[in-house]
Amino acid sequence: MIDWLSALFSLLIFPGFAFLFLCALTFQWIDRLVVARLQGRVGPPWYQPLADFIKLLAKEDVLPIGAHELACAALPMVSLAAVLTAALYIPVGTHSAPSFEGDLIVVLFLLSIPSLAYFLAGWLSGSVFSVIGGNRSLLQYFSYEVPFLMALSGPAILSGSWSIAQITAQQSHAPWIALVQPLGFFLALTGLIGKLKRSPFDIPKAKSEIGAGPLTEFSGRKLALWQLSLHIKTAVGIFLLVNVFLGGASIGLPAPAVLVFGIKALLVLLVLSLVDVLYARLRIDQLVNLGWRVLAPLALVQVLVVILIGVG
Amino acid sequence: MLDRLTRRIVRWARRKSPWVLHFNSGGCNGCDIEIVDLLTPRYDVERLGILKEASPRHADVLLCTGPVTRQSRDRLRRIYEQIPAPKWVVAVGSCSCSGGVFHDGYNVLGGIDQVLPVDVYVPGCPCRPEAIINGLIRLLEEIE
Amino acid sequence: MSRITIPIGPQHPALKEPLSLKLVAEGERIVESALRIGYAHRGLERIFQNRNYVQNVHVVERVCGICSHVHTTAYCQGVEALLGLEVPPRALYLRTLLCELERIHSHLLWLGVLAEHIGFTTIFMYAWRDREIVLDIMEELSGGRVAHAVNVIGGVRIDIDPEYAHSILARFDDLERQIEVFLGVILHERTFQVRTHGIGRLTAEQVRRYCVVGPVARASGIDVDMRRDAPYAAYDQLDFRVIVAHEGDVWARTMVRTMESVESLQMCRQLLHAMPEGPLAVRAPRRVPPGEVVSRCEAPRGELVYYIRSDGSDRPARVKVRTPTLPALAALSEQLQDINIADVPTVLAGVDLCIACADR
Amino acid sequence: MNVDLVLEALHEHFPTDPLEPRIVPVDETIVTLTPENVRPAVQMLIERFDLRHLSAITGIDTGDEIELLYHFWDGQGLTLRTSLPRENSHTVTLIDLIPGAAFYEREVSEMLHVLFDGHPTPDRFLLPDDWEGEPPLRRGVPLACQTDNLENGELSDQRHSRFKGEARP
Repeated sequence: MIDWLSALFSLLIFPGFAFLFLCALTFQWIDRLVVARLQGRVGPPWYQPLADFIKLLAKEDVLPIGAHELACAALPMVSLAAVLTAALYIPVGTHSAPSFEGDLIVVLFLLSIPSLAYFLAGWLSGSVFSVIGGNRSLLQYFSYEVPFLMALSGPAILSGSWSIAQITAQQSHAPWIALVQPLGFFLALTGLIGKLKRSPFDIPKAKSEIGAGPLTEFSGRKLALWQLSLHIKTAVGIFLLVNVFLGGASIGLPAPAVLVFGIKALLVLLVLSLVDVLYARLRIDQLVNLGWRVLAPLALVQVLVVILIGVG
Repeated sequence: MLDRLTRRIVRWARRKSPWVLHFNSGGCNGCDIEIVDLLTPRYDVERLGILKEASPRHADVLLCTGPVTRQSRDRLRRIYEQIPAPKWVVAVGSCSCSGGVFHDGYNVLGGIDQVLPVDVYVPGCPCRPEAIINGLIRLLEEIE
Repeated sequence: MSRITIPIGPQHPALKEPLSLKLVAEGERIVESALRIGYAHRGLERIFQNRNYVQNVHVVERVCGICSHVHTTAYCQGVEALLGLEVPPRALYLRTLLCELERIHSHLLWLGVLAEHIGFTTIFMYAWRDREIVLDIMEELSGGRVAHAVNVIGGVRIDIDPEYAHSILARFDDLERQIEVFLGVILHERTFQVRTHGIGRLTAEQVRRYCVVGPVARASGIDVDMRRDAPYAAYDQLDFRVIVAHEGDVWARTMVRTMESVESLQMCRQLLHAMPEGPLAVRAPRRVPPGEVVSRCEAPRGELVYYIRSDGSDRPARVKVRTPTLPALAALSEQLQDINIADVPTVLAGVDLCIACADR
Repeated sequence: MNVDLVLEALHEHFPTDPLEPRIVPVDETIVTLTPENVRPAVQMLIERFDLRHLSAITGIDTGDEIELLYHFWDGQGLTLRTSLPRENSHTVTLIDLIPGAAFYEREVSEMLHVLFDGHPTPDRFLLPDDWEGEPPLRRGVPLACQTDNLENGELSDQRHSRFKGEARP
């Protein structure tokens, strides 16, 4: 009875939906605030993401005639569900997630479902801009996914197991993997920026070229769900990187785990915001070139180095 | 009781995050640069939650500038219909309020209210960014 | 490859003003482009015939919101030539000062818009924040941020006292430092270079064929500038460099425009130092003797032509305005040939279109 | 460009035309030509003086005839003036010599109903697609905006807002 209740509690409240919803909103607020302050602006108030979400829920839900009703309604929910299930396996602070051998692969797979749903939303919502946005998100998908997977397989090989909890445990006494494999950490960060479609790689939703890209025709509740799934994906992505590369909640000396984990997460978010401010948006063919000519070989080198030196 | 609470929350949310779409229906671009000025550091409307959106589907408030020329009349009408309810229209500048200095042009229909129901008129040729912000705040206070 | 027609419609985030551009793209490359303007056509040339000369100054200022002062300069200059008025030197100096301030404001505005289109919002924010310095100066001088109402037929309406001139000079220094920062970004920042080099290239031959004017022509190697070739107002007493680049792409235009704003700053300094004393305006009679005049000025976007014909009454018989954006629009189809969809906003921004000018 | 040389060349090539060059303020010379000599004159100017910068084409309806003014510029201004009859006035296009003239010719043809023979795309340029009234810059055209084709035509005379008091959606 108790474990049934605590399971429900951990599913719905602590590392579950409520906590992630809160994390998503705060991360979005911090990101917008940092970008605004670096650009000399004041930035939105703390409740802004919440107000945006509620307003979108209360708006009329319109779709053009050409759009596929059923699919356009299902896609946001699919991507939100995928992201939430991915969050189950990521330990947050002291909470030890239900881990099994190979849950890193499951998490990576679940995190890539929203990108495909994003592409399908573009194709099915009927406007020219969204079709182009959909094409671009698919083109972009392959150029950052391969380096991201390889970068994350580095730590797995080093610590000899494919479960996130093991990888984090390995790092509590050994130096953080980010220090051991700095290249792997850099590639993972770049891959995360591509996965979250943030500034240098926000090509599918390039505001000045194709409006809002695949989400041009979405409004009201569907748009709210899409944006929520994107922000939760940001939170989950950052937690994943903190666990795999920065050693989760451990910092050597005895410190409150949640605080340490939170600070690491905020640092990674700060890096993402800085990259957002500093770089202009790349063109899709430049990104694909960058992905295949630079990132993928680097990731290959990193994995080889890990295999030869790390395990050997 | 619950219904009253949700309505108050929704009203609070609509007041705190009005997303704006800008359409120039044929004026000199004096008011347009003042609208884009709102996003820049000195006036910075993001602190009021106002974002400039790219697609009519995401917008709440339609900021119109310029008198309605005959060619942009249908386009203005279509944009207004594409915006999901609840939606509001703000006429920015004397041209969009009443046709302004071009009122007797052979290609000009007059103000935006010839084509759309307008909620707030912001006079001025070109109107100052502070006047636009004041107009938007007046609109937000009156939102249900 | 499947062909998609992409409507860059009258309402599009990349366009501040209504312009309809139908692009036919194969995959990501543009194959064909069809342009339709006229959404901002208010029939100004007919409105001019409906008002007398003095009322027209107010309307001429509203042809375009960004380069309003240069329009009134060209118009007032033409009418003064018809009347044979001798505008006092101090008025010419003040008129030129406003022209150059407006050029800096227009180029900084353009730099921000281009940066926003290639996704570099930081430079957009910085460029428009520093542009406020110039807007403050213009507002303190003339009372209006955008439409200044400085020119009247026969002179100017504003005046400068010496200690106010000092405060302007002080503000110019930190404006110049900021423009140096932007020059640094344009020269060294990798992603900015990658998005602007080799985009929307116009060869010198194409420029001459389509009679393109202004910074777009100067960036393709054509050394033409109305301020030096046909000096008006007080430009003959100023020494300044005309910046010419040779690559002819969006990056070269960025360089030309930013260096031009630095040059304009120097000119403003010279104007403020050598400001002569004297009256501000000369009384102009209401009726203009019959005659015609072709008055040319250098607007921030290029050569601006005003043709005014008077028939002796107090209303002009015909006022023809030819703005610099019109030939740039003609050359647009050449630039949009065989480029990437993602580069269309960059090319549109690179040419610095002012649709309100083109449509009149 | 030396204006006197140009005038002599014009005089040689077109002895019959009443050139009467007039110096007009702000450094402009206006030369009058008959309509059929405009194109050869432009051709000659391009070949001999490389004068290819056409600033503008102005169309004026002076009540008894339509005047076309081709403004050129190279250091100094030169304007070629021709006058056409008011009814079915047409002249030859200059697009193949100066492609930049396309937009100017389309505008004059739309505003004054002057037909430019040989113009590849003589369609709507500035006026709206549903404009079927008189060309606006012709004399005697009523100025107020003809909005007869709007759903309820009473708009054009009184300027009022049809939406006063209508309940907002």
